[in-house]
Amino acid sequence: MTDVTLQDVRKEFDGVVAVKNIDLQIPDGAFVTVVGPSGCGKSTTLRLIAGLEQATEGTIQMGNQEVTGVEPKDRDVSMVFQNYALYPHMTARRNITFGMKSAGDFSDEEIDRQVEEATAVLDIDDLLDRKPGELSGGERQRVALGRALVRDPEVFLMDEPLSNLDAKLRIKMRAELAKLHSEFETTTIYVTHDQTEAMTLGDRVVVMNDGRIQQVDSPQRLYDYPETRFVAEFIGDPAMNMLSVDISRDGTEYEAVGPTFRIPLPEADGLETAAGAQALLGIRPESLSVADSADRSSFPAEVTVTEPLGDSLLLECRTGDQEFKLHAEPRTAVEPGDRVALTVETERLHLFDPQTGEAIYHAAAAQSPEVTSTVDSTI
Amino acid sequence: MSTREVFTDHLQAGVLLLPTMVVSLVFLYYPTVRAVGLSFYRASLAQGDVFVGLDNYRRLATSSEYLQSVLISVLFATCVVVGVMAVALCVSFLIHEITVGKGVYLVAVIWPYALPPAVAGLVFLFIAHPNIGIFTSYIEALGVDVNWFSHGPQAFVVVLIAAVWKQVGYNVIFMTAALGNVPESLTETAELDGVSRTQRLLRVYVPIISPTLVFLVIMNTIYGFFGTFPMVDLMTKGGPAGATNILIYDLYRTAFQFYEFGFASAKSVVLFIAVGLLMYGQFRLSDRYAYYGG
Amino acid sequence: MPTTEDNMLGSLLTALTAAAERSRSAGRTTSERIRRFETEQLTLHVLAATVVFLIVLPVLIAALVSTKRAGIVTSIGDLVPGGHALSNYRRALIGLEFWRFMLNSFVMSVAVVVGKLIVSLLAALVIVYYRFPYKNAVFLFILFTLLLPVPVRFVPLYRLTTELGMGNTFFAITVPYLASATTVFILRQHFLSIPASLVETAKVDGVGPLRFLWSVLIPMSRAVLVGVSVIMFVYTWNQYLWPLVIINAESLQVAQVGLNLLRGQASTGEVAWSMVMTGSILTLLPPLALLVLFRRQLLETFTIQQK
Amino acid sequence: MVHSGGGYDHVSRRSVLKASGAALTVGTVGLAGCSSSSGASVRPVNEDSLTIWHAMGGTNGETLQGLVDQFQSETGIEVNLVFQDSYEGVLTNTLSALDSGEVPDVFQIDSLFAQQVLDTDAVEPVENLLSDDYPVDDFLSNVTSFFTIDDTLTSMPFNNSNAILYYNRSAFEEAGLDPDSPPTTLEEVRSYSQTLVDEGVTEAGITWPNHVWFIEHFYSVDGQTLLDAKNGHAGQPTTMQTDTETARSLYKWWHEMADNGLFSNPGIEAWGEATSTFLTGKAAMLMTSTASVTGIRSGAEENGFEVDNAFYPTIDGDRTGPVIGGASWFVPSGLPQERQDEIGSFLEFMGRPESQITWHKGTGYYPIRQSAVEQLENDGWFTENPMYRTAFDQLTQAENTPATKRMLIGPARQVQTTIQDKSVELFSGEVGVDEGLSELKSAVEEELNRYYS
Repeated sequence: MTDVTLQDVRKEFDGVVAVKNIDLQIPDGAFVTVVGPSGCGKSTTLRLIAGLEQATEGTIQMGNQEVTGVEPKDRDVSMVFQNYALYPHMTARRNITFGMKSAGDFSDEEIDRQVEEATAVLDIDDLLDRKPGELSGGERQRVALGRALVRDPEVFLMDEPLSNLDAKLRIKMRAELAKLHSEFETTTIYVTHDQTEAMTLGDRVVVMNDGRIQQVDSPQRLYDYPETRFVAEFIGDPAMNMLSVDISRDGTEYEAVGPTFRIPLPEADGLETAAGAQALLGIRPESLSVADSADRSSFPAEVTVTEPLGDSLLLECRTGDQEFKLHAEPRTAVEPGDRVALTVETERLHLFDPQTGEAIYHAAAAQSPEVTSTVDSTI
Repeated sequence: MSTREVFTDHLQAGVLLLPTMVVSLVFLYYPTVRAVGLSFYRASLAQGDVFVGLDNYRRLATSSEYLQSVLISVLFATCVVVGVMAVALCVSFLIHEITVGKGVYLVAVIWPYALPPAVAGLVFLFIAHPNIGIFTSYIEALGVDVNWFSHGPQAFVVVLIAAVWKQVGYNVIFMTAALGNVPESLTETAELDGVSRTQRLLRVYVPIISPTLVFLVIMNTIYGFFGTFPMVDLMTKGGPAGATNILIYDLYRTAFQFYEFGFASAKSVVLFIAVGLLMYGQFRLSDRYAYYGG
Repeated sequence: MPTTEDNMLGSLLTALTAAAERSRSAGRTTSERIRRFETEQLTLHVLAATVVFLIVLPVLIAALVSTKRAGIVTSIGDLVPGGHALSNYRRALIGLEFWRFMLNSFVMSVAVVVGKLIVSLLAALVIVYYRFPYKNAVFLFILFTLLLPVPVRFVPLYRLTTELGMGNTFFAITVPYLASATTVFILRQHFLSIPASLVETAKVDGVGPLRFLWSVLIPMSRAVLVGVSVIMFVYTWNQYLWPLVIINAESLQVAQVGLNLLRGQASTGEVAWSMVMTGSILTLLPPLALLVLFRRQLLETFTIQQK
Repeated sequence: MVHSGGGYDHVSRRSVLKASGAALTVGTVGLAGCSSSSGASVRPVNEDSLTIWHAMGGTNGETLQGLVDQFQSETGIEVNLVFQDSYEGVLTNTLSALDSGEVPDVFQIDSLFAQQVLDTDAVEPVENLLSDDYPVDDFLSNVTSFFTIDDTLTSMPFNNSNAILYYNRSAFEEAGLDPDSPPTTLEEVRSYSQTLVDEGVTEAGITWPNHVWFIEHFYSVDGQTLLDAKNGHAGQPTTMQTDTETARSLYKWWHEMADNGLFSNPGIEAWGEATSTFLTGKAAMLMTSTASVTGIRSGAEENGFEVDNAFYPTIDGDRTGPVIGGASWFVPSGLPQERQDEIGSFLEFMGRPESQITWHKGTGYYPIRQSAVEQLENDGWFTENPMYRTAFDQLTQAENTPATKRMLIGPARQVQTTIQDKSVELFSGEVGVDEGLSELKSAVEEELNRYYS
């Protein structure tokens, strides 16, 4: 177990910048998930940590040691791949032991002991003599995990390890991975494009886009205090609604003014600077609801599409030329074309700079956002 | 962003590449360069080399015999390519259309791929022999005077048949594979539309498998130019009257019958340039077709 | 080869089922369609059988002649098999020492196959799994040799080999063949189809390149390696021009050229067509056997080559 | 170049003509400039045994091996007999060996290629290797005259033959022809052939391989040289004698024979095919080497007909004599004296009457020693084997003129190929006789000119 620190790390491939000078500190024993759309640089970052790629600039440290130019095998990391990366011609047992034996750092007894331990945990003792072709997807994933586990590495690196599994199995494995981590407490860096996976697994979630780290935070803070428009829209499904508004000030009263609505903004940091300018108003779908009657914070909208989801009714609405989604109570009697009044939970509003996309205001300003690019090990 | 290029030790890479590089340099590149050098000499065995400048090339340019050889080669290679591919396409389509026992037919048809060209030449020399050939008397009964030891066009045709016979199997291998990859839905659509078998082959399959066909045109051209040497050597020795004197045989004769190494080198150089241009042209062609085939 | 047989049975079964299914589906419409389908198939089978017959015929004749004494067949009636098969093959192999040519060809082919495999595997390993400067140039350097087949360079190659004192030696008919752009290319294509994560796992686990080659790549490339080996064997076995010019000692001569020697001492007028056909059949057998035994791997490999 | 014992006095014709006085120097310089490996030193392929390259396949090879075995057991000198496919094979290998300096001790060169080997200036006249008392005058002069250049025996004749007419007696009888009076002229060959074909006895009248040797025979039998400068024996030839009655008659006849289906063409240099055509009864007459007597006799027996032979047909009745064919033993120069002595004893052994008799009986090639011939006569060999008698008579009855010495030229292979290729065009009628002959003439001139320029 060790901590991992990336300082000003940059990676270019033939002039294309994949990772743009990122800083990241991962504390000992943490489970950090890295999430972002494909091509955002998350896999490259993982591979830089593994040593499969060499950074163009910057340094990587593990523990107190700088590992920037060090061979992967000397970094004491294990990696689990999306497609399991099992050798098809070897039995599960040989797959698990092949790397260890090649490295030559382990005695045979040690290997046997480790295999026994790991396979017991993963419940794959019965599968050891089968080849990957005779295993199901989940079983293969377990064998791949077993291979990573037996080496008892300082850091686990996982590159979308669950993506090839079907939805149900994915949820099951997710829980098992969480359990495994709580058991072994090995520093784990987990790359995924699936925000749910990122949120459910990570102590800390790193959101990346376009080669940059957008935000590093605990899952809930990431949801509640997105620092950029990108994070706000990336985390949460359906995505946060963005409405173009003008911020008007009347004494200490602030309002977000759209063509058809005026929404009061509770006092919090950032409002003062935003006043008088244009902004993007971020409202999560669950912060909107169909009002019984119009009041000061409600505004009219036209329903364009209704999608009954069972536990809620997803409405797509339009006001003026702006569209947005919201979750209504299930069994609400609305039809496309109906006009409704919507109320806003004003405590959950966000404002973003329309140019830079940076957050300028969170209505719920109880806690100040943490410092970017660090993960506090004390939760 | 995954990569296979995980090993970075340049020295190791160099050492591992060394055998290929050394053999390529010594036995492939160096002789080619040497051929160019030698082509400016009058060179033979055991008689000393004399620098003669462009004499050999001048001789090439003015030799009607060489010109004939060029024409014969081009004609021969063209006939080989067309003949082989036409036959192979029919055979492959036939096998493709058969539902039961495909595998057996396939093996029974592709085996000449393994047939040594020298054997093909000797066997054909024997069965098509103008005097003792098994079919000679039957063909002559039809009024054709089988006389290909004296008659140029006949010799050309006989060697051509032998060459086609040997090469069809190789083509069938690729064509059946390509036909097998044509989506079943296309066949079914064509059948529902009432397209006839022949139309289906020409209008549906041929365009789809055209990348394979282009590849085969390249391979067959090379075969037509070089691979048929043993047949020519064993059946006609380039004759009669140069009717089968393809470039490679002409080159062999210049070098190892007449020991005119300098002149032969000039012929090699011309051949090398021709092969280069041909390959270049055909790669361009296949590039164009690559889009078509997807 | 139980696997091959299984496979043949397998494909036969698949074909049968497919046919049955087709006729069932046809039956749903009209029985007339079944009949038409069956007649069509019958016609196709007759055609295919004819094609096979025509393609096999020349070698069939050769095989028949190899069982006869004088070996002159001037009409179809002469094609009755003779009773001299055993004595002909014995005379060719032992009496005329054709076994020696066969052995030379065999040793040459095996040496070239093994040498080429090693050389090409190393080169393909580097080209796919190493990162180093001028890599594309190196690959082009190898690919460019496709433009330099033996026929365009055998004249200077002859001079070079004799100058090296290697004319008329085993060296001359093996080493110049060892670099093979085709083999490197096929192996490269195959390696590229193996998931990158395998080598990445190996790298992270500290598995070295040679161990990766030996324990992972080679076992995973078995079919392709068998396929290219067959291709290389057939190619080498069938070589004619180069051995013809570089080898003149009978003791080193290969089967392709040796065949001509079976025609006898021509100027003394010995006619030995049955010997020539016997030799032809003998020369055909090894590559043919490989083709039949390993056709599955061969076909698989050819599909890679074409890309 | 190390010349042993100062006995080296042969200088090639080319050298003489190029630099009359300093011929040896020219030769040496020429070789030294040849290639890096040559000229340094000459060493045998194998230090421990004599290496002999030859082109005798089949039963002839076995007979040769028998002789060599005998030589080994008599002298204790190890001999490594290496068969090299064909005369062309031996030639290629020899030239390349002389180039590299690693040489066989003895090599068998087709008489056609003799000059090409001499032109390397790297061979030792065998006369220098034979002991002084070796009875050189016992050789048949008709044979040795070809191999003697500037009064020096350059190579040791060994397997020599000429071409002769074989005919199918049974077919002759069936066609109503007298088997005891075979055709002697082209005209007779034609009329016999016509009868044979008309009677439906055979498909064609006559066959022979398209090899320059037969053209050489037609010329020499008619007393003509093929090339000027006495077929190359008196300097560098410059042209082919095509503007002659001999040439015109020959090709006119040949074309008519082919045109009327009387001549069966077995192909270029197709010795085996020609014999096979004859033995299978496709043609009733065959022209081929006298060395084929044994094979043809047994072949005829197998195919159930009676065979006989007769002199090579003349163009018009006048007969000078055949040219000799076959090969001789050459020896590289520059080998150590001890080695040369061993080679000398090998050559002497091969030339002695007993060996010659064994060789003749085993193969059909001429015995080249007068005493061997006498021995055979006394044993009644020729009476028992009249076909050998005919072959031998054809040789001994020949006049010894420039015409009966076959051509001796450097570009022999080129000229040979040119003549053979052009002959096909001529007899198949692709080109008219006069036109074809003049094309042939200029093509040969071009080859000669290029080589000697």
